[in-house]
Amino acid sequence: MADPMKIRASAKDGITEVKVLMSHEMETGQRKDSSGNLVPAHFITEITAEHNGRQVLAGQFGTAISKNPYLAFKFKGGAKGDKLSVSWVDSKGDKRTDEVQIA
Amino acid sequence: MQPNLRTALATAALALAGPAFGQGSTMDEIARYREMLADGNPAELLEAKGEELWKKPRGPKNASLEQCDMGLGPGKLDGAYAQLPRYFADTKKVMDAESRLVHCMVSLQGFTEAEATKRWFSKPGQDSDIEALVTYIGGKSNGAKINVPARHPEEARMAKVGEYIFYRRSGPQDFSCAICHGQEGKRIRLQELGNLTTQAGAGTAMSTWPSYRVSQGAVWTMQRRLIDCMRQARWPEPKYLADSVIALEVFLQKTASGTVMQTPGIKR
Amino acid sequence: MKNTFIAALLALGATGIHAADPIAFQAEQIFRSSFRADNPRYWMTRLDQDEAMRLCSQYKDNPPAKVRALIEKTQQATIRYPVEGKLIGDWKEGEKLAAVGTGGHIGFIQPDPPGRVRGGNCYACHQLAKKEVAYGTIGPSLQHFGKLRGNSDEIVKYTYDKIYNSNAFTACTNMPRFGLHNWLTPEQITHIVAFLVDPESPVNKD
Amino acid sequence: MNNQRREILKAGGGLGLFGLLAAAGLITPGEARAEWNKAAFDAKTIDETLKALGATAPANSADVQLTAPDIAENGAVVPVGVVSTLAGVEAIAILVEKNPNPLAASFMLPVGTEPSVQTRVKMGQTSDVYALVKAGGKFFIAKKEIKVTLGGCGG
Repeated sequence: MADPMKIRASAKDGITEVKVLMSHEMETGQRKDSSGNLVPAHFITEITAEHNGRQVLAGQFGTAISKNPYLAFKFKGGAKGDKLSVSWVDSKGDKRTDEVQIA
Repeated sequence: MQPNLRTALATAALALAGPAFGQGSTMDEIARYREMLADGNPAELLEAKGEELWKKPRGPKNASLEQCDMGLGPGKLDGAYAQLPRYFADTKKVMDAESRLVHCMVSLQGFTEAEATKRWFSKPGQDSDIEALVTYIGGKSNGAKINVPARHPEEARMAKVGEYIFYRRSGPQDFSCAICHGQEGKRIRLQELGNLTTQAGAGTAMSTWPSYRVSQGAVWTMQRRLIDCMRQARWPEPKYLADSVIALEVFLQKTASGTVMQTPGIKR
Repeated sequence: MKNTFIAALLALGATGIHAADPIAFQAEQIFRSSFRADNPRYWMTRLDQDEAMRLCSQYKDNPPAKVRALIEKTQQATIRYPVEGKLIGDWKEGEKLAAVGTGGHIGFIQPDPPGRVRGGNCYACHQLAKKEVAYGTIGPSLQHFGKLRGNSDEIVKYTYDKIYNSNAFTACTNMPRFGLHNWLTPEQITHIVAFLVDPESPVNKD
Repeated sequence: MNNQRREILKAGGGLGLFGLLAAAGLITPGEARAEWNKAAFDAKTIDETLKALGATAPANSADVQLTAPDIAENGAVVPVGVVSTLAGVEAIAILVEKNPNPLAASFMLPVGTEPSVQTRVKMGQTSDVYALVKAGGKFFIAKKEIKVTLGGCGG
């Protein structure tokens, strides 16, 4: 199973800032292993974020996003203690959802 | 590490480096690159995983590592990394963080040494428990001062052995540690090289490991760092936890003593 | 040659480090014993030191004047030239060699993949062509090398010799002895010489 | 709400069914297998990518900013951010011209989400990097060259 994300969400002056680190190899499909065989592509394709159940971001990734992806964004609203969840799906169908309270 | 502190360090390094390199804008942009990476260090993912591994009962004895003595007493982890390597009376050896961790995995959890060290570094798609644990253990010294006075005769001996190895030249490029890390204000390509023979230089280097290396997509421990230096010198690799590597660590930590730990770092 | 060298060293009292220094003796043993027993023999030969390496290590790269002079003299005698005798090659080939930092890596963790090119890695330590901003400063800037020094026979020979065996001029310098170790062939060295002295090379033109 | 929903549907035109449905509140993440914009991510040139994103003739705009260092110390991790002062930003995409597939990421921004995203991309070599923004139904673009440098002891 995929390792947990690290999510930081903080509200200030009516804006919530979200910073996410995801644990993922983000294999491009172009790297060769030590025996010279191509390693198949394996990468996060979709990422979504919800604030109290309302979607605040929907993103799609290609293989060019760096290993252990980082994503930061901001949305209007959000208060300390509100729920903020982030979900991703990868090219093999693996998924991960993590939730934090806005600080 | 706190982003603002990281930025301040990068700026300070730049201020020092600028005139000597006469290439302000390039180094400015490199500093900006590093500043943008500082907030959101993927090593934090590993730090969290390391904490879980530390506390989880594992191995044939189904025990956690919480009673591991990293030098300050069983279970006392805060500031322990900053005071390693040190002499341990129970093993009668000078041990670094990694050799002590492996000792605990063997003695407390019942792993064989071979099992414990089988995956001492990660590869793409193959995580390393040791990397995660060392990142966690290192993080528990964040803010502590490096303190390796090497007063015990065995520690003092290892510091001298480390110094000898630091200056030892061989191989098809005539390398030693000192040729890159024995002078002030130099860089290799665009990477500043610390003068590891001074407190400031050794301090800057030693205080930021374990560190996430963006070029490798992995956290590197100090063992990995030093073993790879030898690979880059085009020598064969010393074995994991070899005394020569621990000796170099004692020499460098002794020189760096007094520097505040800022770990995990993030580097090229 | 070697015998004269050792005799001279004995006269200077510069040899016998291991006997004289117990820490050095122990350190050498600890260092040597830290490698896997199944390492191929040719890997392990990379840990062997010639007299110059041993002396440079002993004196932390700052040998006394007499030892320095001796090292420089013996190293000068090692320099070999290309069969045709031409010391200026193709600067375009030299430009490639100057940028390549790979090659020669051994071991079990990250050895070079088969066919990995071996270069001079000049940019790791030197500024050369203006367009390459990622240059190191361990060695002096060589930008406009030929423009500043010309390309007389003396300069060309000095440049070739310095790359072939840097210790012939400065004992215990940080610069590798590229020719002595066969890291670069004499022909490859002539290409780097061309990169440095040819007026058309970006080292001099830009 | 209806207007807003229509805007989101329009913005989602190049962004795949999953994003579109999720944005419209018809599905929640994890419920449905995502539909990823394969045509856009598989495209090999900037023009093909723009076409696959439905972004015909984007206008160069000073109101779109790409925040990134001029020089990257390593190409495996290059920090790139996009911010815009345009009103009604619906979508943002990041493209790296000289990568095998230029499209690195695309984001759909529901109403209330600020036009500001940061991520990190891989770059095989020095290249122009593009920030594409969709606002008020129109496309705007900005570019910046990022130099990728070789480092350290050489491999």
